[in-house]
Amino acid sequence: MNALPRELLVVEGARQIRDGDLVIVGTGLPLLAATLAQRTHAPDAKLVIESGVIFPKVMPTPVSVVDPRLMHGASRHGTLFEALGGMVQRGLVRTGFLGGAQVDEFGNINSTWVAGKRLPGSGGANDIASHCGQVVVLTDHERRRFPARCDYVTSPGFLGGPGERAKAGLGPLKVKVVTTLCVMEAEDSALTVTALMPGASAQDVLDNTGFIPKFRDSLDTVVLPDPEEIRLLREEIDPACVYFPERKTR
Amino acid sequence: MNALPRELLVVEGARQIRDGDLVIVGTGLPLLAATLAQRTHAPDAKLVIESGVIFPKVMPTPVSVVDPRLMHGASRHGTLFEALGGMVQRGLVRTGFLGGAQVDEFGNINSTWVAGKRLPGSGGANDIASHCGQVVVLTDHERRRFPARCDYVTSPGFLGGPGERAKAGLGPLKVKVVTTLCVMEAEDSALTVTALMPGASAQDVLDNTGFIPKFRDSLDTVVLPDPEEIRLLREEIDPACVYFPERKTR
Amino acid sequence: MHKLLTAAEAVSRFVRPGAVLGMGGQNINRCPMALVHEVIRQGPGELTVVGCNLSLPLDMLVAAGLVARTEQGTGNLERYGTLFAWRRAVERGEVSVGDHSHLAMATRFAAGALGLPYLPTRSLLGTDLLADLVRDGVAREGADPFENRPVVLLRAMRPDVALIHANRADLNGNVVIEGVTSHEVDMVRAAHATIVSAEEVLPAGAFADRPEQVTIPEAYVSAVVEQPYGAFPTSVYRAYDFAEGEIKEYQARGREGDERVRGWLAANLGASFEEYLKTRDASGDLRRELAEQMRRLV
Amino acid sequence: MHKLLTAAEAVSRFVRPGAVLGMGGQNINRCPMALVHEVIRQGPGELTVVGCNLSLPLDMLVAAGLVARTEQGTGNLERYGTLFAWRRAVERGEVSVGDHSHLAMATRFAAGALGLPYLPTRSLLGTDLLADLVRDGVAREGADPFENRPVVLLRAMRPDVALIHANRADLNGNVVIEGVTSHEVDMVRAAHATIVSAEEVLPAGAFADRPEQVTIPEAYVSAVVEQPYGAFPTSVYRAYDFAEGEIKEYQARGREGDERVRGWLAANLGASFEEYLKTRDASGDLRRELAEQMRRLV
Repeated sequence: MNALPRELLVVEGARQIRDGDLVIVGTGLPLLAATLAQRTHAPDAKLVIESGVIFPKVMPTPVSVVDPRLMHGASRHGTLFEALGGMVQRGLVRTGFLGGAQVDEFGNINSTWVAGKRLPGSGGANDIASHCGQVVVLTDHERRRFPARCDYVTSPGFLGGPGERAKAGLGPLKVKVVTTLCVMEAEDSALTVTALMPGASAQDVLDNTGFIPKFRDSLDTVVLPDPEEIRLLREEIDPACVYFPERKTR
Repeated sequence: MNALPRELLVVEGARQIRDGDLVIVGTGLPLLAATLAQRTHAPDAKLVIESGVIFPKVMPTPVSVVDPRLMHGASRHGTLFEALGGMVQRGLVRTGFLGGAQVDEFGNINSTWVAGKRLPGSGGANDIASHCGQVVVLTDHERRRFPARCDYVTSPGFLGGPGERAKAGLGPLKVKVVTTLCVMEAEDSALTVTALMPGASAQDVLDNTGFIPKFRDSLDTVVLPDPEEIRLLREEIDPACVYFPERKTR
Repeated sequence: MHKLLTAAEAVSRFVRPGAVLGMGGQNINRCPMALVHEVIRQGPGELTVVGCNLSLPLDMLVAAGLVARTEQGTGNLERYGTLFAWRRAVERGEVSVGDHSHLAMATRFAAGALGLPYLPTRSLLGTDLLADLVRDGVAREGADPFENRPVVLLRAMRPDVALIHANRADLNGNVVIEGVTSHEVDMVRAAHATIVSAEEVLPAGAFADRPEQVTIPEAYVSAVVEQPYGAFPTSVYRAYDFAEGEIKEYQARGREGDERVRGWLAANLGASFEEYLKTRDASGDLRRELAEQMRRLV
Repeated sequence: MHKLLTAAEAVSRFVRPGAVLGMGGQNINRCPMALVHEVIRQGPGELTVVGCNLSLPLDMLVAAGLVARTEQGTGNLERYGTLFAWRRAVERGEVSVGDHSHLAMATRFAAGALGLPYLPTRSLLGTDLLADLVRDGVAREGADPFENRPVVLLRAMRPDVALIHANRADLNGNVVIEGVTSHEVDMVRAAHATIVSAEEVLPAGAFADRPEQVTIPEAYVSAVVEQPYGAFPTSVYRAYDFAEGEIKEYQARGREGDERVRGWLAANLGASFEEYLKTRDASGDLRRELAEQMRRLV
């Protein structure tokens, strides 16, 4: 049972969650990752959803942060101010998953404007990047997604470089970007490639990145999913292939 | 059916409420006044209670702002922050009733310290005096209650004199003090006697006041309650004489 | 005081040209579609639309040519794509945009709800979002006076009129919402006026035996409109799921261009929301199916 | 994660000498008496007790010699008089006091609940309350940066541990409170730890079919203690009325002096709250009567 590239993203995303963590996710692959973590190594990880859903028991497969499938069996249905103010800004949520059209060398994220093209905007992303201890990005690895500097900084990574985040008044952060080619990490620094996806090379990464990333001396290879992870993902977490249209057509 | 002096206080207090007003009250005579107003000329007046009770249908006879008799039939049971922040500071509540150990010449109120003696403290009083358009005080008329200046200003009237309230950043206010001897009013000014209680003289007021109040040129006499007001008060609003022990022993 | 009006009466009384319109709902949930349709029918222009996640209602209002500015956290339909009419109008410079984080918008509504001129947040620091909001006069950089750490001060947001859709309301305007309430409670408390449409309007005092469960008390509500399925094609928790096919169809028109959206509005809105529902779902089968779907989810 | 502990376990784990103790309840309603009795039994001293209206719990803790400071809106029992032990200790200078308005205290808790270093208010302006809070380093005078009008900036209050009593909790710590909640929700959200005692503890997930009705989600709760009549002699809305005779008797001891209060505590507290309830109401008739009285009021 071979994992699809994007399935591997989800599984590697799930591995960023520790048991007992509070995690804020939207929908899409991050939600699949968080749900997978809960069903495997992190049964006590809890989800917070920006719309005000605290600790839901997710039913397959939500397409929105207000999808009834994401409100099911929650600890509380509250408000956005409670979730993003009372939990995220309050410092209770360790890990946040973010998307974005661009992620730059210093882990800043753009979801507002790219080259005069209007994007949806921040939503809770800026809040998550401002207050969580760890931000995880799951993304296809395409050159246009990894410019040296974002056209517009919606969500703060390390801004202009080391020290700038603290200077702006923001707390410490770890950034982990999991792509279809590699894993990149940063902590008050530029993104550094720390692992490659199975079958991907450092040259693949260089060819598809808009800046020249550092590579850690000893590169790991991302561990392939075990069959149970794939089964959970395909049969229980996204059985209708809502986020895996490529699975449908195989 | 002669009204007791303190019954007259309640009836005159009720007259300060216009139909449709939002009114914030605690317990005691002000609550009786507000309930009486609702049962007579102001059926659409609504009560807000600082503990978080919005628009209750009061049952006889609450002794506390969290008494179940004061939570009955409400529009909402919420929080103190909602009542004092979301309604009073928000500017939705026109009239507030306050008590206090001292009321001074400029309508400031002390409920914190008198001559080294510790009192209960502000509670919502400072908030009410800061944000309502009208403050009504119902009180026995005793010299010690009316000093020239409060020992401690808990709740702002006009502070040191005309203009000081606006200078401090507070909005305009009308103060009306209804006592067992008279009615005193102020609006960015010192308290001025505008009416006398039936049977009371200007000299009575002067003898029992710690400052020399101005008197309006044409003094009114407070109108006696009609029998229905007294009946409502005695039979329906405080039938057990909770706030009128003097009625029990007559 | 009974506050029951028709949507036409309520919108005509409270939504003026040039108004700041606080938009309830989020994404595919509980958008006040019946009220928004009525705004489009009556056509007050030059609106500023504010909310957290703005979705279908904003896109329709933009396509109808009624919007001058938006202040929001996001404009999109997540899985179902961006708001195409809004995006085009913004890219052409016809609609100006004030971009916030969701917490920043919620903070601005909370300031308005509490009668405060501003509230601080620790979001936005260091970003282009902050620079733009400072330029717009909506944000200031400041420092916590106790520890001297940077904070952002956000100006209160007080909509002229807020539109929301709820599960239930009583005639006095007490409102019960099920599921999450996003930014709506503080937005309503901050607004100068609020119109609530509800699946069901009950007698005055219907919730007085459980006042804790009242989401928004009558003190903040100006008008109540009864409209079953009033959020269709978006969902109402415990009442009905969202109608994916309807949303996809609207988005298909959105992709094709503003003219196609306007054509869709002209062909579907009709004279009332009931007429619209009949146009889209003559038999009522779709609505019954959405209600059934929701029952399986709660 | 199940959080059920005995009161003795919970207090010993979370209430340390010198702690800032956030006190739930208000006046004659829902005071966490069982938990406060346990604090008195274990005796961690030099406490700072904070809340809005502090009543019986504070007075007992002061009489027991455990309190160094209070920060509050009021200390009294309204109709039943002031807090006599507290008043005497304050007048003797043994307990220091930070006086706030109720909105000011609620604002400080809200700042803590939102992870903010401070929040503004427009209360307190011009008064001696403000002067004293500025002197204590808790308040600063400032100006709204947009309109340059005066505001007061209040430092966040984050109790080390909050104590509240609730109608119901589940084993995970989800809490349902009926009636008003005063300052309690934000106080709990601001606190580093919270102990909840409840009339009834239900299986984990007991409220998961109605998450809107959960007053405080488990994320903020450290320990759950089951204690029927755990607020006695204060009331719990829809469960039982307050016991006027008990409150009057305590206040009579209070008037007589600290020694008399300590005598009352020694004679009544016993080894557990159950023992106390048996001492005060051996037959259970009083409790049944209070429950019956409440049924007539709701």
